Amino acid sequence: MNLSVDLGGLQLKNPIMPASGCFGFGKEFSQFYDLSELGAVVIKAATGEQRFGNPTPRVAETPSGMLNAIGLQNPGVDKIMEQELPFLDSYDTPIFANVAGSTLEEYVQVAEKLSQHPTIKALELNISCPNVKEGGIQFGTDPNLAYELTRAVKQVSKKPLFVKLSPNVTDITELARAVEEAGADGLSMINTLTGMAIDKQTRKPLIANETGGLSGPAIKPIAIRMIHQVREQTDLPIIGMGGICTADDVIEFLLAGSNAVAVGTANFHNPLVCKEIIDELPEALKRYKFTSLDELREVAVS
Amino acid sequence: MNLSVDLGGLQLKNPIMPASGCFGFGKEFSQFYDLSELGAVVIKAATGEQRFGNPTPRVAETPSGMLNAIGLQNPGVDKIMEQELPFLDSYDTPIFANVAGSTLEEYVQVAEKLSQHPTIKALELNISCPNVKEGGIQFGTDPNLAYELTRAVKQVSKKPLFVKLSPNVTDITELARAVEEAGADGLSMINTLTGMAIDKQTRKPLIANETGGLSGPAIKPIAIRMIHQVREQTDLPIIGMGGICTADDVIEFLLAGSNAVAVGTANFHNPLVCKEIIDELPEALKRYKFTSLDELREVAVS
Amino acid sequence: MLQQDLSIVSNKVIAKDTYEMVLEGDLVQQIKRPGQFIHIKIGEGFSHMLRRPFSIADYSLETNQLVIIYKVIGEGSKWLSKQSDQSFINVLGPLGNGFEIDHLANQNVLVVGGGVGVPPLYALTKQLSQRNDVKAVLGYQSSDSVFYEEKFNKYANTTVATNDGSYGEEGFVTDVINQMQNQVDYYFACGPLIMLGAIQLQLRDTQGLLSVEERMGCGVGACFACVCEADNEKGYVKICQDGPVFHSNEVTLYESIS
Amino acid sequence: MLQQDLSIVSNKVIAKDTYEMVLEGDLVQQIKRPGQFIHIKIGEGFSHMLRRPFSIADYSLETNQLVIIYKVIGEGSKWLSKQSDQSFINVLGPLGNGFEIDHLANQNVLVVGGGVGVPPLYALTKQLSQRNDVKAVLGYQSSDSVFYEEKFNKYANTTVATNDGSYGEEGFVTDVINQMQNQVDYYFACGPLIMLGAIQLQLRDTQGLLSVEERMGCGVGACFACVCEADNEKGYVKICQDGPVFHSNEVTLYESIS
Ligand SMILES: Cc1cc2nc3c(=O)[nH]c(=O)nc-3n(C[C@H](O)[C@H](O)[C@H](O)COP(=O)(O)OP(=O)(O)OC[C@H]3O[C@@H](n4cnc5c(N)ncnc54)[C@H](O)[C@@H]3O)c2cc1C
Ligand SMILES: Cc1cc2nc3c(=O)[nH]c(=O)nc-3n(C[C@H](O)[C@H](O)[C@H](O)COP(=O)(O)OP(=O)(O)OC[C@H]3O[C@@H](n4cnc5c(N)ncnc54)[C@H](O)[C@@H]3O)c2cc1C
Ligand SMILES: Cc1cc2nc3c(=O)[nH]c(=O)nc-3n(C[C@H](O)[C@H](O)[C@H](O)COP(=O)(O)O)c2cc1C
Ligand SMILES: Cc1cc2nc3c(=O)[nH]c(=O)nc-3n(C[C@H](O)[C@H](O)[C@H](O)COP(=O)(O)O)c2cc1C
Ligand code: FES
Ligand code: FES
Repeated sequence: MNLSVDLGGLQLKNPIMPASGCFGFGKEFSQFYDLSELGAVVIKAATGEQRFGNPTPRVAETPSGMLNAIGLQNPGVDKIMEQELPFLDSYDTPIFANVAGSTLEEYVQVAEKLSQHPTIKALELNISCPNVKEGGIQFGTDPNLAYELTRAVKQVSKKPLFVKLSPNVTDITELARAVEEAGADGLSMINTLTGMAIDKQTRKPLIANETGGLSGPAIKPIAIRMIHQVREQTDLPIIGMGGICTADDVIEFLLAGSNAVAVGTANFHNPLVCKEIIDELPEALKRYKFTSLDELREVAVS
Repeated sequence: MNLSVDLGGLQLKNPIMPASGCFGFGKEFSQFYDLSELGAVVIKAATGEQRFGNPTPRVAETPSGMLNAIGLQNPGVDKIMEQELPFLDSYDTPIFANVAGSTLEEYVQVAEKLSQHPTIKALELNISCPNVKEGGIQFGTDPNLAYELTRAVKQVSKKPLFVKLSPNVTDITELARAVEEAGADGLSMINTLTGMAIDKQTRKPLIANETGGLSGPAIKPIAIRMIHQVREQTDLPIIGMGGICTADDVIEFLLAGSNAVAVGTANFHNPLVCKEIIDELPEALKRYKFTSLDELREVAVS
Repeated sequence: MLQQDLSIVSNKVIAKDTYEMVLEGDLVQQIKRPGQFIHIKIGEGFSHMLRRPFSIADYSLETNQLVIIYKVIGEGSKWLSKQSDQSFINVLGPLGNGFEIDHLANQNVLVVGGGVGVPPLYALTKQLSQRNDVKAVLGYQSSDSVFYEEKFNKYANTTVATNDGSYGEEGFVTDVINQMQNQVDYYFACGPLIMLGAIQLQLRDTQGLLSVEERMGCGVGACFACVCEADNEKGYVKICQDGPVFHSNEVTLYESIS
Repeated sequence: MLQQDLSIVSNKVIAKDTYEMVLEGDLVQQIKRPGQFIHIKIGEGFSHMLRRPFSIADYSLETNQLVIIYKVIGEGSKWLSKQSDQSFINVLGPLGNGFEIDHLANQNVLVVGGGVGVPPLYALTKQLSQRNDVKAVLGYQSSDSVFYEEKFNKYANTTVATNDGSYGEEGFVTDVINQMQNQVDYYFACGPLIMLGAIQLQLRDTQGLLSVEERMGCGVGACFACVCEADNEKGYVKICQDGPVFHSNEVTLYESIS
């Protein structure tokens, strides 16, 4: 079965990609399978300068999910381009860069640099990271800020721009509309929900940063709802994510209105999950009587 | 161990009560244990007139949680007072009434009637039901509407008023502050998060209403975070809820800043859960080296 | 109504994707009549918050055992199918009211079941046959999904139909009923909503009892998940508490399926 | 590095809340040295999204087996303790670099373990003892939590300390080290952060290798969950990938615990 999809002008072999922050820069997972099998790879967030992130512990398990507060640790955009991208260049799959920052200027600077790099085929604008003090989530919860940031980034980049939306909002369609008006070429949704867990032994939050982002199957119903809501308002391509673990989950996300999907937390559960989902997708589609991905997209819930 | 708590002037035997909508009017669960063992009972939402609720299916399981879209089905406030409250009156535990409506007027009318009934010891104002077309969640996501509604209800009721907050908002502290200023005597949090699940076989939402409210352990980290955030801003008593299944969970909610807790979805998993938690709480407190509930509240994460 | 760990006496495949599980425990003593059901806790811990309802297919107060027959559909029934003998599962039940049959004697009774709607009709047929003349029409997908035909045959004149004609009559149970000559005084049906609606319409001049399914929360009448519109004072019934068996003129199913 | 279902050869209590599990499978062939660890999938389905890291306590390329020793702490280790022989668990490993010991010969070596920090030191001690003189100091809560003393005794001059003095010396491993006369050329330590920090400080003039714990996500170096500040070019190390064993002057633990 032909699994290829057109995602905002990019041609992907299949609709499956690892989600930003859950796959590093690909090197570790390349020990498990050939990254060329992936529809795309979204690399870890890049900021203007090197960041050391939050104190540890940074992760905690929760029922059918996990909290993380990595805090955008990364070597900075220049070192990423120098040290990480050459490795990825050897694979036959489009690389999406995830762009983060504390100020509009930093976002713009990072986006400009990455968009000029030949290995990078698209940008994902991370306006929804709940785990840093500045930037991140503010841009993702205020439609005006989101609009301005998206516009500013569009002005310095010709590569397709996916804006990654935060679920920590009263009305996600408002944000989706704002970034669409600002020129976004697509949407990524959802980022994590802000959560917290308390260690009863120490009587302190389990995550040193106190709060962290909730991901995994626990948030899947929220992701499906939000994607469906946004799909009713826009034709922009959507990369859906939030708790995907199986080919069945992928079908559910496509039915909700996603054009492609990203798999995050499940990579920790099973490092082979993306490859296994790609291998199983044709069977799963047949099980639900779909003869093609196109046919599925036509019946997507609306 | 003395488990009694003072909740906004009401004296409870212990901090455990079933959550509204998950315990009906108590009759069914009274077949499993003596309701007098409970700290309190929160009954199902009452509206001005009888409501038939949403089409079925109304519930669906999700990872470590469930969706529901009952749609406030209830016989109406008059019939509830006539047919349901007399039964509860025979138990030695305070009864909280959950007040719902489509309009400010309806809320006020229901609250006024219930607050005059001798069996009702406190009101829980449900401004956060995501499963009805009108009212409910609008009042819960707009601080101005929440303020006005709370004020209006306070004017007709002398019983302690707990306002039940919706987690489907960008900043829950804003709502908490609004209802506190309007005179709320306490807060209940959290209601369900709006979610959706799609049946891959029928290609339609599993819940006939399309979206439903997500509850259960899946949302616990979000509840804990929100209670903690709100606790930092107010001294109002908080009834914490969202995924509580065990005495350990109760301790986590108390550490986050709750004064008492409500148990919802877990009643479906184990109809004896409230009683079992009450029985196990002293042991659990000792395991974490608490000699009393007061001591726990003093170290609550702040 | 109890919540109790019942021990698994046996758990075996009896047709395609279909299992028969025998459970033992004191809860069995509370079963009043055929058509009641049990609500089973799934998995370890709290990853599955909703129990799964299954009809009591057979029971014996002497042996303290009950039987359920279930089809593997999704996560819950898959988990059930992997539980081994001698282990325990947590059961809430017996729930619901089941089939009232005390008033029936010397009648021509028709029992109609479709797929996993067949199980509750087995204990029913056994009991009905003591005082009535029972005909059973059982519908299945195809030959490999047929189960309990011989068991029914002991107590009732049984016709099996399969959708694809690979066994017994070809077609739906309604086709078989269409061709029946005898007069039916009373009928009982359990199966998919669409089948129940069709039979309710087909036999609208006959009295009958229908066992209805709906997704459930509490299973005990507290959550209002499982309501169904009804011709009564309240305007609705709760399937778990007031049912799952209803009189054919109490609930109108063929409307809700059109 | 592989993801593989290993079969459980045995799983038994060896001290209070402490189990020894023997696993068998081809993944064992990839183990390079003591101190590496495996990352174990917990539960059925997707209710537990994070694996649990456990040190390889012993291994044999001949028998294709490895041993882990684990304490029941929370949901994951509790689940592990309930798994029975002949069943399988999903393992990701071997992970990390373990203890480099090829350069050590004819040295006075000290091995210090606390509680569930003891396991990785067992295979280490076995290997070290082939060419060095090994002293082991093992600290436990109290007498009922002591395990593997005799096994260590075969390869090292072993002192056991318990916090409450109910067995061996009373006090912490640092108290025992304080009283030691012999000169130590090189040391190895694994245990709670607070113990490692204390030893790092106490033996700051001696070279050593520390095995460090941190909550983990991926276990393979991709998620940056398990970083620790370090004196190197990057300013940090990833415990899962660069460790879990570090040179004592690479990571500064006693600062992070004060
Ligand atoms: C009163 C009653 C009696 C039943 N008796 C039997 C029986 O004897 N044999 C049998 O095989 N099946 C019976 N069913 C249907 C059975 O409950 C479902 O097949 C089963 O719950 C599916 O669970 P699952 O986890 O495998 O499927 P999933 O699809 O994973 O289940 C997810 C959720 O949907 C619910 N659900 C799915 N299908 C149904 C359904 N058809 N009816 C109600 N809830 C559903 C589940 O209970 C669960 O909450 C009965 C249902 C009811 C209401
Ligand atoms: C490299 C390494 C080697 C280890 N070797 C051993 C060993 O040989 N024997 C042993 O008993 N324990 C060992 N541990 C600790 C062991 O991983 C934890 O005790 C275990 O994960 C607890 O899981 P749980 O589900 O029982 O506890 P829970 O508290 O329910 O676990 C919840 C989450 O916290 C994490 N977590 C809890 N405690 C720790 C901890 N101390 N370190 C890291 N993560 C933790 C879990 O992995 C899980 O993600 C090791 C840890 C690391 C990092
Ligand atoms: C450990 C971890 C790190 C993450 N880092 C990033 C990041 O750097 N940038 C980003 O946009 N999203 C990041 N995310 C969010 C994921 O990309 C994804 O949106 C979210 O986890 C939901 O998908 P999942 O449930 O499949 O994990 C991170 C998530 C996790 C769990
Ligand atoms: C089936 C169902 C019905 C509910 N009905 C109501 C209701 O009538 N009024 C209300 O305020 N909350 C209602 N709730 C929300 C619960 O009271 C509670 O806030 C929420 O479920 C989170 O707690 P839990 O995770 O313990 O279930 C309902 C929840 C469920 C699952
Ligand atoms: S399932 Fe709760 S009322 Fe029927
Ligand atoms: S656990 Fe992911 S980098 Fe170490």
